Amino acid sequence: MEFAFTDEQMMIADTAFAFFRENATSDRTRKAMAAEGIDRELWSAFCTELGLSGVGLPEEHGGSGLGMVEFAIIAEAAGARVAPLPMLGLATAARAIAAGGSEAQKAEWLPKLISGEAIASCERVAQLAEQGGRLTGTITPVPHGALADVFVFFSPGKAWLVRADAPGVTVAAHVTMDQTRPFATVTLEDVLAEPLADPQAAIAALHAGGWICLAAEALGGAQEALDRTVAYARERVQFGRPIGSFQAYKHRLADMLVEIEQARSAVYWAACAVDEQSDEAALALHAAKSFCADTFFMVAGNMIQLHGGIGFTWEHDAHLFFKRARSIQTMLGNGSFHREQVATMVLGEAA
Amino acid sequence: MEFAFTDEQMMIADTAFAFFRENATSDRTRKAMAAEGIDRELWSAFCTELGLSGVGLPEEHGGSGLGMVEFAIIAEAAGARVAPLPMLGLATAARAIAAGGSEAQKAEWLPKLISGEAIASCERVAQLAEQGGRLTGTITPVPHGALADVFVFFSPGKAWLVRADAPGVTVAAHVTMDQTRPFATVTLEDVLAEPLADPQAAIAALHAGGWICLAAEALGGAQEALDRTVAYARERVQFGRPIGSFQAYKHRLADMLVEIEQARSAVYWAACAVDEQSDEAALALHAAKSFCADTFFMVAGNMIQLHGGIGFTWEHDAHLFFKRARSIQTMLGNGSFHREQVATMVLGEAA
Amino acid sequence: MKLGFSPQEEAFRAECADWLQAQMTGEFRDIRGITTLTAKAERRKEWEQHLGEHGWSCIGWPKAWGGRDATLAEQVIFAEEYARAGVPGRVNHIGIELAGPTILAFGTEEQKRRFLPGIAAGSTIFCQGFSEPGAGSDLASVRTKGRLEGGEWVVNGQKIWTSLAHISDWIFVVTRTEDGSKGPKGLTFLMMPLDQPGIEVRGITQINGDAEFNETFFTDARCPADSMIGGVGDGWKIAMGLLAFERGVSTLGQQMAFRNELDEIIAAARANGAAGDPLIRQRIARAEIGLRLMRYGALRMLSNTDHSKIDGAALTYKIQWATWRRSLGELAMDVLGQAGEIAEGEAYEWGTLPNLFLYSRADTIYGGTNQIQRNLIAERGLALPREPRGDL
Amino acid sequence: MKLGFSPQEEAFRAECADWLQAQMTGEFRDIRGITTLTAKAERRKEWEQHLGEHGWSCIGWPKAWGGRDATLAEQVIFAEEYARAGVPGRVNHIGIELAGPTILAFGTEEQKRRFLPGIAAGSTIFCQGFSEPGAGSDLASVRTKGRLEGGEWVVNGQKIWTSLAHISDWIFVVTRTEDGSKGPKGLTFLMMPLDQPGIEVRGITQINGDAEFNETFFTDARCPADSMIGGVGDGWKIAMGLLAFERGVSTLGQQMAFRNELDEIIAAARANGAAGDPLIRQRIARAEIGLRLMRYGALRMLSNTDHSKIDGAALTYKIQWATWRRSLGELAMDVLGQAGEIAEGEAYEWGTLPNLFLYSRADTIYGGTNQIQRNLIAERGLALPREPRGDL
Repeated sequence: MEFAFTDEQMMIADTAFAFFRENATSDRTRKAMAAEGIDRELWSAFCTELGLSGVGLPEEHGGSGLGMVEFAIIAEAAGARVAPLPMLGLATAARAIAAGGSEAQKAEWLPKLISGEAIASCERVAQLAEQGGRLTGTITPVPHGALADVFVFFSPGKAWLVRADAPGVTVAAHVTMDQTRPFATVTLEDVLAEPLADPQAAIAALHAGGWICLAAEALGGAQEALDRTVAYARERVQFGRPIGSFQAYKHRLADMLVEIEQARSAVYWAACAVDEQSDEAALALHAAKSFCADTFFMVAGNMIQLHGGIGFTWEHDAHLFFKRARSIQTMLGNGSFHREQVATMVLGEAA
Repeated sequence: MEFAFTDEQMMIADTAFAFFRENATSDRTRKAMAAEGIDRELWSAFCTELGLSGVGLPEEHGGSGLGMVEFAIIAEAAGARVAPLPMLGLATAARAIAAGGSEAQKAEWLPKLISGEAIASCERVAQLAEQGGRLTGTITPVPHGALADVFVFFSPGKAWLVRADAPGVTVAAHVTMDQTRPFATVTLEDVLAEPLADPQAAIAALHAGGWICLAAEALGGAQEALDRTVAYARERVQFGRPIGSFQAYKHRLADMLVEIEQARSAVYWAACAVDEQSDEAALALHAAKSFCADTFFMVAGNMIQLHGGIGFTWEHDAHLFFKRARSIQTMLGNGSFHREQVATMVLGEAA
Repeated sequence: MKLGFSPQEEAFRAECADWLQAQMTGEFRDIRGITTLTAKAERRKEWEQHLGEHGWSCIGWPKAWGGRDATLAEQVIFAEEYARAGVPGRVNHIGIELAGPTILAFGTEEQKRRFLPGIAAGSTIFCQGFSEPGAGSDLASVRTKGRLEGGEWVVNGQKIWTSLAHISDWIFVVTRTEDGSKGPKGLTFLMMPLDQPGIEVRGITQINGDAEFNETFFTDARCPADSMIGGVGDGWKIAMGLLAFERGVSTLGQQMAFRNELDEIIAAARANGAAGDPLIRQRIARAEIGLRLMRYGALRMLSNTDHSKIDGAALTYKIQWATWRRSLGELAMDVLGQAGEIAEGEAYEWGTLPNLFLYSRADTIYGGTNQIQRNLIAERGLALPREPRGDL
Repeated sequence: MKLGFSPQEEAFRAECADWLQAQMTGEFRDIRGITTLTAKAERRKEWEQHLGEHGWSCIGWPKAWGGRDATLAEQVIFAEEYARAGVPGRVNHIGIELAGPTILAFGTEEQKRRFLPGIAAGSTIFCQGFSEPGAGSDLASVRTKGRLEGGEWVVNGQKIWTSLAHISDWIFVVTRTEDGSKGPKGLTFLMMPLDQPGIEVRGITQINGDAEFNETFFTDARCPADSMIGGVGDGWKIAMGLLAFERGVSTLGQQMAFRNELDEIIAAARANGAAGDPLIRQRIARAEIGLRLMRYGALRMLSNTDHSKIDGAALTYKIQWATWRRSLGELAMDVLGQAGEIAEGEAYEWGTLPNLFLYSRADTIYGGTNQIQRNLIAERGLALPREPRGDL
């Protein structure tokens, strides 16, 4: 029992944080926001030069093994820079294929996803007609939907792999509040879909991966938002004093740290519980997703507030954190959904 | 349209606040708490010397007319001292009799209740067997149940008057968290009950009276709790400074005032809406009860916190406010009940 | 204490409603329902003039200056009907609600004659120049300089958060006119025409993609010597007087805009099923209660005729509405779900509710942050020790 | 990073559980499930001695002094099983968790020999004398005076909030031993026997009707010169070292008591139907999540072997649990409804949940109020400017 990073985990953290700090700059992010919403050059460097895109994916298909703890470290580092990257698809679709795909599906897609040649996206489907292995219906909103080469769609007990270039697939990109992870609507009309061999395993893997990815991004974003606000509080003078010397301001920052420390425990508890296949894993995942999303939203809102006027300008980065925080809150189940799952675990089903 | 006190209302406020400030002292309250939970001498002085017990009750039965605004002023003043008085029975049972009782019931009870000779109590009944004008069942918790001379019990569409000395009535007093308004359990075994002539009118009157009484008490209690905490903040020195000079402490007090000012609007809006039979009255009552109870609880909790160690001793009065606040929160419907009523008004019934 | 309206007042309500609805279904139907302050600026200037022509521009002003000497109740009624008819916010609200009343209270007869008719007629649009970069909420640390030169004031410096400066005609600015003075001393209140070579206005894009606010640069900008309100060095006093008008009847119009926003949330919740969620129901009830209490708080504040005494309701009003509205924005998004994060068109432009969510983050900042408001409440309302200034 | 326990550790868990459960169903079944710190004090002193006899009194201490040199995992396991078995809190927790470790860290060999065996054996019960009336959270303004006289320390003054002083044998006190010194300078850390004519202990009744806390008066109270820990004037340093132990393994035992409280709420909600209320369900889920995060926060803090560095998890722990538990008390009452406001018996004595509600108001005050905690977090954790002391 040792709830601290190993030396290897420390090294991964140092590498990932340094990489994103250097490369995922505000300028590059804003360029991506104004264009398609992904910094493809950054993604390519992450996948090839850094070589961390295979963390948590099987070695026989180009992955580097390791587990969710290591993946969470990377997602935290990317989240700290609100990096416009298709990390979530790697956390959901790629993991679904690895856990529930056929050998052929794994062999075709995992190397491409790990090398960055292909981008994956994943979404739950509400209503979908399935006939003779062909799907018809509309799925929205799909994160990175307009940029994906391959989709994993799922509904309870079922999961399919759909190629973006398959006949009958239409994609409409949306202007999205969080421009660093744009949505699209995907329409399928009699589209050939390949069912995943083990949909249960695939769905469990994409949920664990997705929830941890979002929770870790939220943790990274929240910590960075706090750090930048603390730096501002030390510098900025009002009424003849650094604003960080005003007690109410200090206490607000302290409250942010209190939440972030809990969010940190939540992310690594959940990641570790998944890796160790602990009985607590399900509870930990719901806890991490809901708690970290709330923390990030609270912290990012405070980041705007504590920067004063400059905080709500387009020019300042605060809104990037704020919009990402909002988007994480609703993605893959909102806070009350996840808390209701926890309630069901401790109280039983609602009457 | 003039949302300010008239000169007459100002005079009532001055009289009532001065009376309770002078007479409802901590010493007397603590004596009452250790005994039966009512300061009977104070009640008698309030009813006879002060002569304000008839406010909002019909003149032909010893009342002094006027309306809920004037009653709210008095309840606010009593609440400010957490006075151990059967004010609530006057707000509920007496009003129910006045609005829905027969002429004989009014003539018998109202003069006695207004003069303080008799004490009234009122409670909703959940399960009660009614047979040939006789009631059997258990009602709990009944505020001032062990001290009442007459009860008004009600359930949807029905309301009865029950004499405490009627054969078959048994009362068990409880040690109650808020010792300034103790509960009892009342057991009826084949007890002769007099139905009120117009139960709908009685129930509407006791709800309006009860909710306004509790909301106004809460307002008075909250304002007094704030005032005492502000006084302490100016006096008490820590770290070489008055604690009221610490910004975080100041801001907490400011937040308390923000809520209290809204609570003040709520109480007098509701009272005025009832007096003017406005369409808004129902919404205003639910708003006032829920908002003022929450405000008082928040402020009383802060009163303890901002007094530090002394704040959670028995010796200091903070706990009287805190316990009264808790008790107001649950009495006559808790906050989520009242908000759900408001939601139904604006959104329609829940699915 | 009386909340109801008299039959005469109800008749006035009908008159307002009839006229406003007629405009919004007739000549000005193209501006009905706009919720931002920037859209269709030119048409909205025409609307200002139309209001002026028909005597509805500033009903609370004295009749002599284009108003109607309207009672409080009448002003309440007009504000309610204005919003109920879906009329967009006033692009000249600074002129009508701040500049005009300030000139009425502190200006000379000559200044009244010069400015008030234009404001009342909707032909003189005013904006406000208080904040400066690096000063934010700290009005006393103004650094923009003014000096008298050849019968004119010459101003140099920079203002920020000058809302709607890009469509305004005049700006009032607080300038430091005494060299070496500090804090609230040595400040002077000037009114300057914006259309001159010495003034440059640059838009500031906000987080919602809109640009209501501006930076305004003064480089030897000029105005006549008698464009000063009060005397040299009276700037702080005038500015404080002006800010008091912010808590006036205009709050009621603002509240009616909030009413429309809340109604839109209620409609959305009914439409998409969120109205069945007990958590959402509680939050909508809280929002409804909060809005009602804001109304009655404002009426209490306005009914308090002893304006020499700052009362609690007035002191707490700003933080109350700003915080309420920020929560409303979060509620709106939670009702909409992910649909709220997708724009309708191809530009980064937002419908009423997502825009409310984004824009309301500014509400708790401009006009004195929530932190500044709490200082004011604690120091003025509760007589607690003042927060000391530093000397950096 | 590893959260699971090894087979050896699981075997240790079984050993703890077996022994503790055997005691709580056997000889000590009369104290099982007590949740206050004051009830059945004499029997609980016997329990302390029983723990000592069987080597379970202070398993984290060195073997040489009665401990077991237990690993972190073993201490976690023992704390969990202790609470799971329904064993009441330690009446000598100050001795075991604060006084003992302080003597181990800062005491002389002679002091270790004098005090540690008694603490380990459960025969020397310690309490803590830090706070003073008028000083509250401000330890640096201690006024209780100590002076050396004839080879003894002579102490005069008053301490307050001395938890359990009425059943303790020794008290450690911070005294001002240098005349005219101010703040953290000139303080000395002394250990004094309570049973002497110079010390009087008076109970302070709390809002729950219980009296765990005391005022302790010192009038020429005496202790030997070598009852001082550290040197003359080292009092501040020793006191700060001692407070760091408060964030040690003992937090895990406390958490298990919280677990029992939350479980009781869950059982009550299931029994009375509150478990069907979606609002209550959300709050119970939040409480469950908060408790789990407290556990993993504590494990993170304890796994951080670089104790020279104050980490965020350790700094934020106090406010986190105190605030969580205060909310838990409110949740408990909302689950119980009005039934929670009625005592079971005829005295003003409360069952676990109402008592939690009342007592938890003290959690955010003692041991440094939430306000003080936020100062510490901001100043030590975030390196923000220090709150200035005044000179009153």
